[in-house]
Amino acid sequence: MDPSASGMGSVDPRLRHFIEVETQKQRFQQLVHQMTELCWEKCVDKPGPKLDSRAEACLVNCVERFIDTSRFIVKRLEQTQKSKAGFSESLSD
Amino acid sequence: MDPSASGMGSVDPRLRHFIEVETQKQRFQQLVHQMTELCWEKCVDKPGPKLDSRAEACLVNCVERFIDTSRFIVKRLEQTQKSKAGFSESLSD
Amino acid sequence: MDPSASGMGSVDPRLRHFIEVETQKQRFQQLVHQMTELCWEKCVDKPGPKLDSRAEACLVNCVERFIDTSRFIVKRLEQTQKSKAGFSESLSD
Amino acid sequence: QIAVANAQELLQRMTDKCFRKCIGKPGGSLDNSEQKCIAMCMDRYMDAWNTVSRAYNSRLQRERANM
Amino acid sequence: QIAVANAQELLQRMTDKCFRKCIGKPGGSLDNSEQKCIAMCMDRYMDAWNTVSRAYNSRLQRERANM
Amino acid sequence: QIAVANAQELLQRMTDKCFRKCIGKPGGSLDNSEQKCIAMCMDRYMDAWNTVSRAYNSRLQRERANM
Repeated sequence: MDPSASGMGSVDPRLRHFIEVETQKQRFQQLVHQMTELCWEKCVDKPGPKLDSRAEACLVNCVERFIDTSRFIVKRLEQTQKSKAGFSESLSD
Repeated sequence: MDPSASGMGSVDPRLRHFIEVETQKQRFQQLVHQMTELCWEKCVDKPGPKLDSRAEACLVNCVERFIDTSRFIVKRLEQTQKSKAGFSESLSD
Repeated sequence: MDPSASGMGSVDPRLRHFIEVETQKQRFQQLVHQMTELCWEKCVDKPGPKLDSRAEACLVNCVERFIDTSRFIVKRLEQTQKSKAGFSESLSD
Repeated sequence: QIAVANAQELLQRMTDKCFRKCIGKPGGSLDNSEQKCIAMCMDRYMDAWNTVSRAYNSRLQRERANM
Repeated sequence: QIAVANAQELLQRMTDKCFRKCIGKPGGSLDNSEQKCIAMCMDRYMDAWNTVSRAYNSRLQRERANM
Repeated sequence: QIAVANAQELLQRMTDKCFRKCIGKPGGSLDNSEQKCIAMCMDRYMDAWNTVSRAYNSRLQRERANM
């Protein structure tokens, strides 16, 4: 009985689709802001007259490795939660 | 005339209780995240193969001292606000 | 076709004014918190028995320069967006 | 509502800042010197908050006068 | 809803912390030693989260008992 | 609405980052060298934002293609 889902039940499907797409866009943007800040710290120490190719490559790698890390953590978390349920219980408590 | 309180007036008391409990849970969780980050920085410098007893004790002390600090600040703030009202006025301005 | 604006259309103008003023207050407060944290780090390294005049002057300058920086960035951003539209397109995408 | 949220935000940021500044390695109790440090830190933080508030306010008023 | 939001918050903070700790200069792939570091970091972070959770819970219960 | 919120978020983070980087001790005015530093800093920050945006987008598209 998810209250937000039941609340969405009477909503026009097109509006619903619009909201879902907007929510996804927002998540994408939020992550772009977060990664820009993090990778800026790692790759652009002293801002110069232009973004040199080394900083550019570092930024691209930084995004790729950050997503890798995120995927790796989620995957490993799912495996751990299958074997021992203690953590998930304390979380949903 | 608190708008949210008056808005709650017509709400089923059981739903109201449910919302209050959920809000409290959420505050608890938010503080757990905040303290984990802070105490992790103070107590777990280099993550090893397991959480050793020293780091564990440090984490527990860290939580206790953080709550102490929070209680101490709130208590002292209440005493200060009684003696001089200037701060509270500028806050509610 | 701004959904929040059209939603506001049927609202009592006095309530509308109240909401606008409250939103502005909230933005003001949020910026005060942000600048206090930032300028505290720049100007008050070791908290003493009172805020000395040097720290006080530093805080005032810090606020003025932060607003200057913010105005400078917004102004320059508007000029840049007029000349090349690439950035604004990728933003509103 | 906003005043309450505002006080809570101040409280939260101040607690975080003063805890980081005054509690080096958390021990078995909040000792006397730590309490003194927190008291001083919170007074200075609120001074700073008030100074920033006033400076921002006067800046906004100057800008409005120039429009 | 809250449990999901809570897990997401934990995930986000953990990813940020362990990425900062384990990835010095981001290279062309997540190499083996980086993966080991992340695995260890996330296990310790969850240990810390559990310890903090328990400590805070027991503190609240002690306080309630004293009221 | 989202585009506006997004631009504001970018603006806020950029202002914070470039202020910290370019203003050592805040003086009586924003002098010429500080203005140059801020201009350069904001250009590089937006470059970084665009690069990150593109890299993340292309990663998501590659992942979708592999599903």
